[in-house]
Amino acid sequence: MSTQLIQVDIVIPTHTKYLELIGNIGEQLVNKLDGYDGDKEALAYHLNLVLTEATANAIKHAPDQSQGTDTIRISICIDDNQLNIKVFDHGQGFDLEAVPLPDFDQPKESGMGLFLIKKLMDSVCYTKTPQHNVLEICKTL
Amino acid sequence: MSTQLIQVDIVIPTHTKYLELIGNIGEQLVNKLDGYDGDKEALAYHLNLVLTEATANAIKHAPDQSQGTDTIRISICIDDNQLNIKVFDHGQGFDLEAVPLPDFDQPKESGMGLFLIKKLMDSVCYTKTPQHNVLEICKTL
Amino acid sequence: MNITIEKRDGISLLNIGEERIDAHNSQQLKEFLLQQLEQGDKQLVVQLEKVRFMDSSGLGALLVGHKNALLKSGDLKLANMQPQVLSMFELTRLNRVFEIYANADEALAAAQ
Amino acid sequence: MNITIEKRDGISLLNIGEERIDAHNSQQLKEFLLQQLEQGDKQLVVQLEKVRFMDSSGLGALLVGHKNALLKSGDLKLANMQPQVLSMFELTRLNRVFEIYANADEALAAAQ
Ligand SMILES: Nc1ncnc2c1ncn2[C@@H]1O[C@H](COP(=O)(O)OP(=O)(O)O)[C@@H](O)[C@H]1O
Ligand SMILES: Nc1ncnc2c1ncn2[C@@H]1O[C@H](COP(=O)(O)OP(=O)(O)O)[C@@H](O)[C@H]1O
Repeated sequence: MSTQLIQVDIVIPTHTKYLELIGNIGEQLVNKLDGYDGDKEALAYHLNLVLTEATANAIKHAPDQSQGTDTIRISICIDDNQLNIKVFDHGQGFDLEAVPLPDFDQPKESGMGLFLIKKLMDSVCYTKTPQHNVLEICKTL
Repeated sequence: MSTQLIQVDIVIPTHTKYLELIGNIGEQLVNKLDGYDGDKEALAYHLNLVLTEATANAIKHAPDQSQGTDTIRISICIDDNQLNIKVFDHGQGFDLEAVPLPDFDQPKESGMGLFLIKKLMDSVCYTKTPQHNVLEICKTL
Repeated sequence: MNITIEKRDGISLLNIGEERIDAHNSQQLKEFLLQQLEQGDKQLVVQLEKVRFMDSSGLGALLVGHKNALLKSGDLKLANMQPQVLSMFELTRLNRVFEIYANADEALAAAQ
Repeated sequence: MNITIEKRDGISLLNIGEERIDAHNSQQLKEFLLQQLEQGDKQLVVQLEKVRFMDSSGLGALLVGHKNALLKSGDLKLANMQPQVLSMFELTRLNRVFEIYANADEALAAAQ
């Protein structure tokens, strides 16, 4: 059997109204994964969530709150046993290692996004280059 | 107001099960077009249809019926007033100008796809290069 | 392909239970129609209420069914079409080929 | 944001009519809850049956409402949650913060 490679690359303006589009595309990709043995509905939700959280962060931290002029690129790649997501932003970037866990005893309004991404996926890393920053997320299917 | 550029690039194996994914993405893109004055539901259907027809042709005419090993790339670009679709195939190609209109008095099972694409969009052209063939479809919004 | 059949007054009412007919499943639709006609069900009413999307291969499948029904001195009518799907029949002028009814009752009344 | 309110026994039953709560509309949800509490509606039951998807900002909006209700000696309970949405509360352990009920009746009974 050949590998079923699906790749989706999306460029959107930095506006939250596109989160639904991005999340839905992730969900529909999962629905086409005939080979997946696990809970497909859960995986669809998780991919929707991870894409939504990562893209929302990229939009929130876009340079000078330039809603509409800057763009975010989201790249999703699925083959038979690997899910790879890259979210490119042009903001000032941040140190992923320095982001603390949420305080579960005194929960706060924000700060749960990256925790959920890490919890639901296998690996997350953030890289800064002169051109852009990339949040890269992987999961073995 | 800045231009709202949305770009989606999809690579799929040459299999018809992905037509729904491609068509749905087109439909959802249209749902995010806040600036569009026309009948959004009709445009969503038309983009779904055009993507489905063009992608189905690319799959049908993929080299040596290699379902699953070859890939099709679909590229959709929308800005405030222009919709641009490119469908790349690696088949033997064809002469778009030589494709006849359907015979409306003696309709046949096939041969209506390109007619519908031309009817619903503003321009269609097909280009062969050594790397790939491209069906390019444009519509002013 | 999800299709249910109900018989009324010697006419078969087919209900297509798919939201989408495209090149991925249109061959199944065609084969289903041909098999039905082959079995002697020559009066068909195809109800399309659930079908939200149909591409040219779906139109083609219905057309083959229609032609085959005529060859067998039968008939294939359409009913309960969604407006956007109907517009595909209009663009391809297949609305002049098929008898299209608002609902199954009207299609049945016309068949008597 | 589509939210309807029904009052029963001095308790406000809010019904969220959105399929999706994410960073695009969670601020509206938060402001709606805060406004409701501000107006003196201190006992809230938020029904989430329609909500198929909620991200961390949606959880955050409900949490702010909950905290604010407690500050005002009120309460914010949740009801009718979809399983996948509930799993977000479990992952973030917010199921230990909120009272979560199968339906509005059980939430109301618990509030008496
Ligand atoms: N793309 C990004 N650019 C800059 N900072 C980011 C980015 N993504 C996350 N962060 C930083 O990480 C922190 C934690 O992010 P997250 O867990 O998603 O929670 P929230 O966005 O709700 O604060 C953010 O507050 C922000 O400081
Ligand atoms: N991507 C393609 N590669 C090669 N030939 C094509 C391609 N797309 C269309 N054609 C040719 O154009 C004809 C008309 O296409 P179309 O109108 O879509 O109808 P159908 O696919 O039902 O025959 C096809 O029969 C085929 O010969």
